[in-house]
Amino acid sequence: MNLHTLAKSLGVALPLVQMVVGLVALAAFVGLNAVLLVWMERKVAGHFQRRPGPYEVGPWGLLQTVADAVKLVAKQLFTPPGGDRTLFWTAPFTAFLPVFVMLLPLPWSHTLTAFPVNLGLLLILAFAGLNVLALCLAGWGSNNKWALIGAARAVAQSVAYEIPLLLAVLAVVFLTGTLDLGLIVACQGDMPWEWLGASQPLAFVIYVVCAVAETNRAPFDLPEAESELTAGFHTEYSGMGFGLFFLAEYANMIVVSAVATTLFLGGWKGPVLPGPWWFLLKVYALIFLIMWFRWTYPRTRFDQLLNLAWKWLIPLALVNLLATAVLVELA
Amino acid sequence: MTPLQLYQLAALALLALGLFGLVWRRSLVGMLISVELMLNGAGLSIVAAGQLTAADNALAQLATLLVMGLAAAEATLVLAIVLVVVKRFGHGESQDIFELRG
Amino acid sequence: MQCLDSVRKQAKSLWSLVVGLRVTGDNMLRPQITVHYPRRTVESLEGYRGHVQLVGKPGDPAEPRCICCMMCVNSCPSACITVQVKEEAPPPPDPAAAAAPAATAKADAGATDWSERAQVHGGRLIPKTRDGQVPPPEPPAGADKPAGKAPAKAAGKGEDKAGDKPAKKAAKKAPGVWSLDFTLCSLCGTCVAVCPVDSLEYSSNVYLAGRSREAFSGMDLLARLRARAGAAPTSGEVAE
Amino acid sequence: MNQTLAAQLLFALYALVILAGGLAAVLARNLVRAMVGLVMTLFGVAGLYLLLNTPFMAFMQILIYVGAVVVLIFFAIMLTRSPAGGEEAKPRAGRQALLAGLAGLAPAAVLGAALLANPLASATRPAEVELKLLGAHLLTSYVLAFELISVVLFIAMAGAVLLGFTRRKGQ
Repeated sequence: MNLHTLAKSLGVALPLVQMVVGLVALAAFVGLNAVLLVWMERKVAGHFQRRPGPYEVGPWGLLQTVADAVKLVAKQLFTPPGGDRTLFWTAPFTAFLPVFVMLLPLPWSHTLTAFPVNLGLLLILAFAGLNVLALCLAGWGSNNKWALIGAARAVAQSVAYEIPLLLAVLAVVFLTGTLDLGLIVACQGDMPWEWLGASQPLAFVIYVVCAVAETNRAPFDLPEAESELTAGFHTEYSGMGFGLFFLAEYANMIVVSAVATTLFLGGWKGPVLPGPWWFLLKVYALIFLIMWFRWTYPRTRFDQLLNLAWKWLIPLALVNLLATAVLVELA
Repeated sequence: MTPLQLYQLAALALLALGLFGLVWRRSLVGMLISVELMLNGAGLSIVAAGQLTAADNALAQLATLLVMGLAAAEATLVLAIVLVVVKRFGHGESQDIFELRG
Repeated sequence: MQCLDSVRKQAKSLWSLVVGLRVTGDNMLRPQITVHYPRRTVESLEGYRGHVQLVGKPGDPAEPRCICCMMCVNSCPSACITVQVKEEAPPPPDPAAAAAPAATAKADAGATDWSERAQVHGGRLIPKTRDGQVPPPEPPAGADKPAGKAPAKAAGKGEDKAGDKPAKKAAKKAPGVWSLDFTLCSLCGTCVAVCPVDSLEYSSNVYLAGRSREAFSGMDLLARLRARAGAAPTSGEVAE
Repeated sequence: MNQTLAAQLLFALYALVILAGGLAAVLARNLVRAMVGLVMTLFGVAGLYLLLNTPFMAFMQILIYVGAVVVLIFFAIMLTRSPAGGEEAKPRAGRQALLAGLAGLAPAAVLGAALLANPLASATRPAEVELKLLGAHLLTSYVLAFELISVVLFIAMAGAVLLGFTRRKGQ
């Protein structure tokens, strides 16, 4: 059925129908993707350590994550005594729900976008900030010192890394002159040397580093450093409370990788294959890179983490931005 | 009631809540939160006026952007002041901080 | 110049990140080194240090090489080895000499004099070599002194020293009881190291399991040796 | 569904969110809860911005306020070490409530009366301003304000660093 006729028969505006359909599709995608990514992470981890990873449950261990999900759902939901019950249970949803909003404006192909917004990039950046809030609430509501330290770290880290991230993204916006993700892709060509990553390599590197930090992935996973803080901000969460944080982490990985793909790697553009496949391929390649980082680099110390952001990434991003501005002005 | 009046009433509610909170709150951070409420009311009022009347839309949005910038600057400074006060007094509650009295 | 140096240093450290990625990437592409355990097991457990077990004589695998010198008993830091000389062994000149150290060995094992033990240690560890340890009629020269000393102290009797040498010449002492308290054993390997006749080795039994504590508090190593000698050598042996 | 009706319903929803959040922000005994109330209010206002057809303002609102200001407030709450309990939790005198209510309501009453007495003609369908136009304005006619705000931000940051800086021992 055509969306136009559906909208007409329901008597509502087309964008609304589009958005609802998009949201449902994205919800399905996020769920499926989390299962797939957790499996992929384990497999990747296994292969980096020269062991097979999960292989018992289902073909190639594919059902391992499903089994884990069932286990998580079946677990008792426990609220730590002395904690702030309301905030404690608000936090996982605050972490999880914005992800849908962030997935809405992503262009999967030439025509396939859940909700095309002309300020799509800004929308994603704005809602990305909510993740910190969720970590703060989780840490605070848990009434647990490790959780609170994790939350404090998350705040300091995300404040520090949001700046170079925005500056790196800004350089791309300077080049393309738009915040519409679809138009940004349209500015790039099919071949790798026509992508913005080729003309903005420094911005790309800075973006990737900041994205790893913003999604709290190793080697920047200090808010949940298990060797120091038990599990950081989600120490006290059981069952699906933890599950939602988990889902949010993997969905966030998708979002940052998809944004990087859109901004720097030519989005859905590529030879031979149709658009969505290229997009997915690039996104998963980036996610694989992030996992590769995780199994290569040891966790940084906190002062090193902040020094990296304030002393290296921000100045570099500023210089890059300035150079881009000059180039745009000259061209 | 026109839409403009509705928006302005919402903004007014924010202003009233902010003023109330500024008097009611005893800790510096609570006061900061109240001030943010008031600034939000101001922003909303300006944007509503710009969008719903014949006034320049762009000007209104720019003014609100500047208000947001000011709010960020103000929050930074208040954070620093709270830090200093806590260092000196051991807590951030306005009731016991007498030293500024003339 | 200093500025340039620091830039070079940073570039070098950045390059090390790439090297790290390459190392892990290489490892990812290499074949896996783990074994799908329940379906396959590793071929060789040579490096595995299981509980201590006795080594049979070359001719008679059911009989241990052990000469009851008590060095393992005395050097064990956890005092978890109990060795008693077999009663029916060809009698030494003075039957009491053989019986006495055997009787007291167990009681004494828990309360060994520390200074004495240090001597035994020091005297034994140096000359010990892995090869050329076929039990000769006479123990190696280095083993002579402590071998004589340790039982002497353990027995607390002077005549043992006299009875020791003829016992070795005339009839080798064989253990009647050789039990190991595995609940105390720390697997330090000192007993394996000090044994002058290489009668002790690590077992490669990775499936050691039992239902009660008692199964391990007095493991009868002689019985295990006989069981191994009787049965074909298997690795799937379970504690009694 | 009629678009005006939808807009009215959304307005009512956002106004409710704003009021509930604002009340929580002002009255909550626990400062972290007050902060959550503030976040609710900020989202309500962002929703109103969307209704006013200014999505840029809505996203900036979330980006700046929720992403930066609220995080700073959380920092401040953590640093004062009195988020729960402390003076905020003590009961207040009735006189204080009266005065605070007066402080809040008096200006609201005056302004509200003035507002209701003078209904201005208002457009029903606000136009969206193109982002490029905003940028052009910022760099041409309003460049002074733009530069001033950046200077203010810079000075605020420098001042904050200066205030928060503690000399290490032996330096």
